[in-house]
Amino acid sequence: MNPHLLTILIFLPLAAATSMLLVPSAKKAAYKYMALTTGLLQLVLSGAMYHLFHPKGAGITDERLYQFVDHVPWIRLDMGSLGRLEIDYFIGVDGLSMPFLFLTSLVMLIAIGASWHVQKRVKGYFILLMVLDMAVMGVFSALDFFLFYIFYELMLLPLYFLIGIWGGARREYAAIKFFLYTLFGSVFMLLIIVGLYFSVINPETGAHTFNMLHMMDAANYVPDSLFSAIAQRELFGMPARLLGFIVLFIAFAIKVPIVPLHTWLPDAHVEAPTPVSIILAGILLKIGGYGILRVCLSIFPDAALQSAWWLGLIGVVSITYGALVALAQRDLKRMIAYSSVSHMGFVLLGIASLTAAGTAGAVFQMISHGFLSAALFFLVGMLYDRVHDRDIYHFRGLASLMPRFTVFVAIAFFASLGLPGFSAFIGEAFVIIGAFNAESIHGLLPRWMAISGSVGILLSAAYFLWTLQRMFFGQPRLKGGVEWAAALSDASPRETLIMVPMLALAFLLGIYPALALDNINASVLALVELVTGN
Amino acid sequence: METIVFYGFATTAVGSALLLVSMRNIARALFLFFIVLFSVAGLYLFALADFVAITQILIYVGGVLVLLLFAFMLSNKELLQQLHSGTSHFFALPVWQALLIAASFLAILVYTAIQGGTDEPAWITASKMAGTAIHPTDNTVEQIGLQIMTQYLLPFEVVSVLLMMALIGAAHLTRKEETP
Amino acid sequence: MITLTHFLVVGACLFSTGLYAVLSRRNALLVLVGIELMINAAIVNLVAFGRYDKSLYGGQVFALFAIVLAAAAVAVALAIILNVYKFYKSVNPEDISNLKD
Amino acid sequence: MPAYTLTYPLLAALSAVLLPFAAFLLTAVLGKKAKHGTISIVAISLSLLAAGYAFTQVWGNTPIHIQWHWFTIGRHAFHVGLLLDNMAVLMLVLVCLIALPVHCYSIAYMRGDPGIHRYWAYLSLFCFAMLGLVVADNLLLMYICWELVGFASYLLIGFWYTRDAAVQANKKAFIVNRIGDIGFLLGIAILHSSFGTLDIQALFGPQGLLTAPMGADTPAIAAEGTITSGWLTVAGLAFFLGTMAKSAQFPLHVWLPDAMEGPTSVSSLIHAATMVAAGVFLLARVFPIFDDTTLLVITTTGTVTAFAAAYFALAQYDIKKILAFSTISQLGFMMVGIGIGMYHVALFHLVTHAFFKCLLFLSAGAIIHGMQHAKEKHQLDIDPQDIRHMGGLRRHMPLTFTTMLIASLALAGFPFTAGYLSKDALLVHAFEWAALHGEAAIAIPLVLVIVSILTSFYIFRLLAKVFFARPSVLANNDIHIHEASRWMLAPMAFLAFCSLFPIFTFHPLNDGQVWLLHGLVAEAPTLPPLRPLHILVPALATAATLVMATLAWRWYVNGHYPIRTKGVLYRLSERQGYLNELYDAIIVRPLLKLSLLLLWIDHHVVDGAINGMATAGRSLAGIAAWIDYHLVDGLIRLVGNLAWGAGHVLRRSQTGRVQQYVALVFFIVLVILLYHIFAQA
Repeated sequence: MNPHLLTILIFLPLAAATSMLLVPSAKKAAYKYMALTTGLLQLVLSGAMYHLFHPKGAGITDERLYQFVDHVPWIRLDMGSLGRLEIDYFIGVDGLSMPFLFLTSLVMLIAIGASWHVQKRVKGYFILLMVLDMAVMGVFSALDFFLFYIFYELMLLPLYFLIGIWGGARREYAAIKFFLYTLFGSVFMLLIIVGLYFSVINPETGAHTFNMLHMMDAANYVPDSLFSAIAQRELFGMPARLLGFIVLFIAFAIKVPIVPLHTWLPDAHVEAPTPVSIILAGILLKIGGYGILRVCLSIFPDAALQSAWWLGLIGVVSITYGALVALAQRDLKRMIAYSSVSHMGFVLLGIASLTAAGTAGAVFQMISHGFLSAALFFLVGMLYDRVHDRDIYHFRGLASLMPRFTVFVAIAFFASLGLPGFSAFIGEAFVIIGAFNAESIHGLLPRWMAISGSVGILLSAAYFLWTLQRMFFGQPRLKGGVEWAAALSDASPRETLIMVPMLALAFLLGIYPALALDNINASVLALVELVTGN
Repeated sequence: METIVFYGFATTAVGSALLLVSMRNIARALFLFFIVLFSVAGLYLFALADFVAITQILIYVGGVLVLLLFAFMLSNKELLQQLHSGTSHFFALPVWQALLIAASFLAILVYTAIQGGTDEPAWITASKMAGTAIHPTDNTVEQIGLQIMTQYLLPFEVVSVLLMMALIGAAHLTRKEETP
Repeated sequence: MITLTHFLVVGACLFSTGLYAVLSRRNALLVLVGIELMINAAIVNLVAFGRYDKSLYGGQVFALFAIVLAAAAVAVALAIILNVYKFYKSVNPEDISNLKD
Repeated sequence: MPAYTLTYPLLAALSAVLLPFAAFLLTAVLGKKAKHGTISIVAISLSLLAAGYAFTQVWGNTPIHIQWHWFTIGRHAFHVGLLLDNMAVLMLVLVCLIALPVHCYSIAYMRGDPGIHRYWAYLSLFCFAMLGLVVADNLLLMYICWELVGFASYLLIGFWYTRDAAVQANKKAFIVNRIGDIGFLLGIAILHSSFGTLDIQALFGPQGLLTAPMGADTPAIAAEGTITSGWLTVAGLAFFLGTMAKSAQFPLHVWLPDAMEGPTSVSSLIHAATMVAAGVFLLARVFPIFDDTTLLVITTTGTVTAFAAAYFALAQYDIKKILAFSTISQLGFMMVGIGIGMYHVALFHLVTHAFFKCLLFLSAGAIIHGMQHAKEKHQLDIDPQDIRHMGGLRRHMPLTFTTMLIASLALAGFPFTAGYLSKDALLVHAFEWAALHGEAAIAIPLVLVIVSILTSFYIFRLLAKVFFARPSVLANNDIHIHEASRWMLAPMAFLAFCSLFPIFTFHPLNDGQVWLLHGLVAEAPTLPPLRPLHILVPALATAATLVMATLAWRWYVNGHYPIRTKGVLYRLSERQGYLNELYDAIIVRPLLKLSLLLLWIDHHVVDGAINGMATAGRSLAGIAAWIDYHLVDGLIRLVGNLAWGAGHVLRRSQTGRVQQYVALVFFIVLVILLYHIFAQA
């Protein structure tokens, strides 16, 4: 087994992007095929890694329990009285990140497939896509906080341009909104990172370190430092560790997104081109959830325990609020965007439950939502490509015109609303079961939260079915009349080729969740143990 | 007696000069100038500079003034018209400014003159003490002739060349252009 | 005995009068006359001071030079005035403002 | 401990479940090539054979249980498995036994429909889900199948998706069922958090966690593996909520009448015989969980449902709606059976009801089919399902009439029919139960008696109007309604046979000898019998049925109709208690309003705040820019401007006038002199 497999996986897209730079701009087709090749290679690579991954050995705080680890000193700088700067190129995979790596490579491939007909500045587009790919992979595998932050910020840049250049009518507004929102979170994150850096010492070298795994161990904190659990320092009148947790949580929660901070999402999703919407919904939102698990919970377990109730509340509010707003939407893409808010609320609820079932359910829900939201946005994109309209009331009876498309939509809708047999069901059901168990296990979440969360399942059925009824059933009646009817051809072979694997995967995970859960489980158990102590 | 005559000359000179500058008619102004020059020549006598006074009358009255009159009269008719009516804005813009500046100068000069009267420059006092001042009985013409031929020979020659240049220049300037 | 101060005051008066003429009169000839007045004032001073210089007679000699040069200057000036008149059809210095910015 | 070896009965049951699924996949893949439906029919036939084999092996023997590891979440392993006990195999056979005739019937009934390949696929999917539901060995698996039957039902109700009513109805059905699903899910969550397992046998089996100590006696603070009595009640109610939606109990029954928009064959299978009965099956499965409170709730709800639905059925004109309300009413009966603890009787009623209600629907389908053909042939402007347009059909469709009569008698609980056995048994047990539960409890059996009288009335009203009354639209002798085809009649005949007593007992008047009850009774509690009632109640019920039949004849056939159609009670019945309007007003519209409000808030308040912050930031930047431009840069430009201005002013001095220059020169000399003078002074 090549020890640098993970590095290859991360930087493969960068290599592709570099070679794309060398290809003259006139050869538009070359870029697509290069990107496709990269995507396929990545998929194969991450698939192989997924296969090689050993589920039992995964843990959270111990480097030995990570797999595919690449740990090289990167920046060593003597800073005089401030000690030595120790930044490592430190990447590795555990049960939390492995599924996301696979998800990323798959969704990226889908996105590349969805970009097949991009006409505008093809070269720049695919290069940005590749850079984004690299950054996302890096975020999911970085174990050095500094490295993590670099990848995290690097991710923003291509997205900003992808939305801002290739987006819809209000693309600039959306791009800037998205950028500022995320930057708002990450800037404060940087402060906490620096604070952590000065609080934590590498037990082997005695230098301050950015190593996340060291940050997770309370013994590595300088006794009187800002974030030391023993020192109980206060900052702005609140415990410093709690503050650190909250700031990091907000940074990631913006990505998730949680309800008061969600308004970038509908705009960004609606204005972004279809492939970027797919990436946004399929991967980007997951970075928020992953960050909360990997960073907030692991580094500040005590603060996480204190705030679990609030996290759960935010989750519940997101679930119901997102679902209700989705119910009122006229724009199909916007409706799906709000449904993402609702579905990601389940993730938060599951994380807040701090039970193995709830947290594993949350991770599973993220993966499932990755496939399904990608599929949903792709489907909306198909419709939009044909008639450049997305208003729900402008369509009626599409089932008669586009039967295969309708089948896809119906499957995706039902899978999203939690029909058993599809992955979302397992995720949502176990989030609710976990949230329910929380009271009897450690009493962090009251049971009414689980019950309110389940109302979200009901509402999601309401808006999805209502949309299905309004747009797809009934006698065909289109705003654009005959012209539209002619334009609305059924799903093409390319589109079918993209849709089928995604829906098949959602189905496969739904009937055999062990495929993902086996890998997730050990890490989730370790995480829950780290936080709750049992 | 001597003082009264001096004051008479002085008053004549200054009064004519004031009249001159306020005169509309140029011809009359020129004649007033004539009077001024004579009076000033008279003043020179009181300063024991008889040769200078003679020269003043000879050159100024005989040369300059005649030149002015000739120039005035030789100018063509329009110029005369112009000269007569050239006083149309006599009290135009800068009169009060000119008056102000002139008066200021007068005040300063008089002030310094009086100041100089009270505490004289050292060399004058020294000259008075040594008795080297010119006496009314001295033959100034002879002395001047000697001085010019000895001490001031170079300036004398330079002045003569300068005069010649001035004359040639004046002649060149006033000659008629053959082709306009 | 006429004191030096008397001469100086008379010179000052003449100078001021000439200065006024130079500054205010609108006729080039009279301006020229004003200049002459100022020169005369200067000569008065030269002569008055020259009384105390018996050895060199500097005051009187230079008074003579000044008189001569003034005459030459008048000649040249008149020539210039005539030419200026030919050119501008005016002897009013107000009208001759080619130096204006 | 569950077995891990696949024995033949298990294999049979497994194949019975999976065959329809295979048929579904095959049909879905083949698409339009699978119009004939052979695949589905073959699959269900084989399922029936397999189920029959399993039944013979398991019935009366010890339950067989097999499970395979499915996945692990946290420390809890979840399994997928089969549990074959008496209840399961009975339902297995029943579902197959009902499904097969319906499949056959569908061949004729759905002939010529352009989307028939979808129909077969959906039907097979439904059979798979339903069969999976009955053999599932744990609650999670059961829940999955539970939702899948709901999904299949959604698809089938909306089968004619271009009809607005159909798609409204299927949406409504799914959403209302979702309410129940949430209850089910919460029940699962409660049990899982208390016991850490969802295995049915481990929880509810003879030595199950819940069977031995009843909830009321457990200590207040629950340890692992036990449950507080409060949560036990909640769990019971949660499961019952699931049942209420699926089995259309008041007030969640509203979806079922609307679900009649689906093809009639579907209504007969799903919305009459099997799926709606799944709720009863679930309650029977989790029976040990119910404490007295929950049972009382179940009983009361069942009674109310039975009465309300019977009442609503009285004034309906749509033939299928009458039958739908009849179904709801009968499901109420079954609920009462569960509620009084006699779940084996409830299951028995479920079985008999499945046969005769399915038959009723199939017969109605035959009538509708005939009417539809007549309508198309003669260009009539009628609703083929409206009984006011029918009448005198006895002569046109004698065989259909016969089968329908048998089914109606069974519904009314007439002797010699299966309905008599089960329904009167339920009534008798209700009285026995009431005797144990104080004076007020007697209201329940009394209401049930009234309901059964009403039932007799509405079903005879239906018969009278459809088959005997003077033809209204069909008065024209040219119009001929054809008898149903052979493919339709054969299943109907089969079901008619099943609606009679012989297959249940050889003693047509005594329910005590029904073999089916004997098979189930071992696991069920019993009530102290009140012997006289076993004679009295059936006799009275039969008498009432006869009276009602006469009454209906007099009113509808002879035309002595005494009731004003404008009366409040009548309209209340016709409009189904205005429940739909009520829900629309108090739930649906406020919810939509709320969502619009939230959208407004989202757009104007939440996003508005963000945009406001952006605007504030931009204004701040604007102010800074203004300051920068006007003050900071202004200072610089002021210097420049000053220089320029000074130059501009000084430029004025360049008049070109020599005299002014001279004046200036002298002025400056003057100043210098003054300076000197003052400096000296």
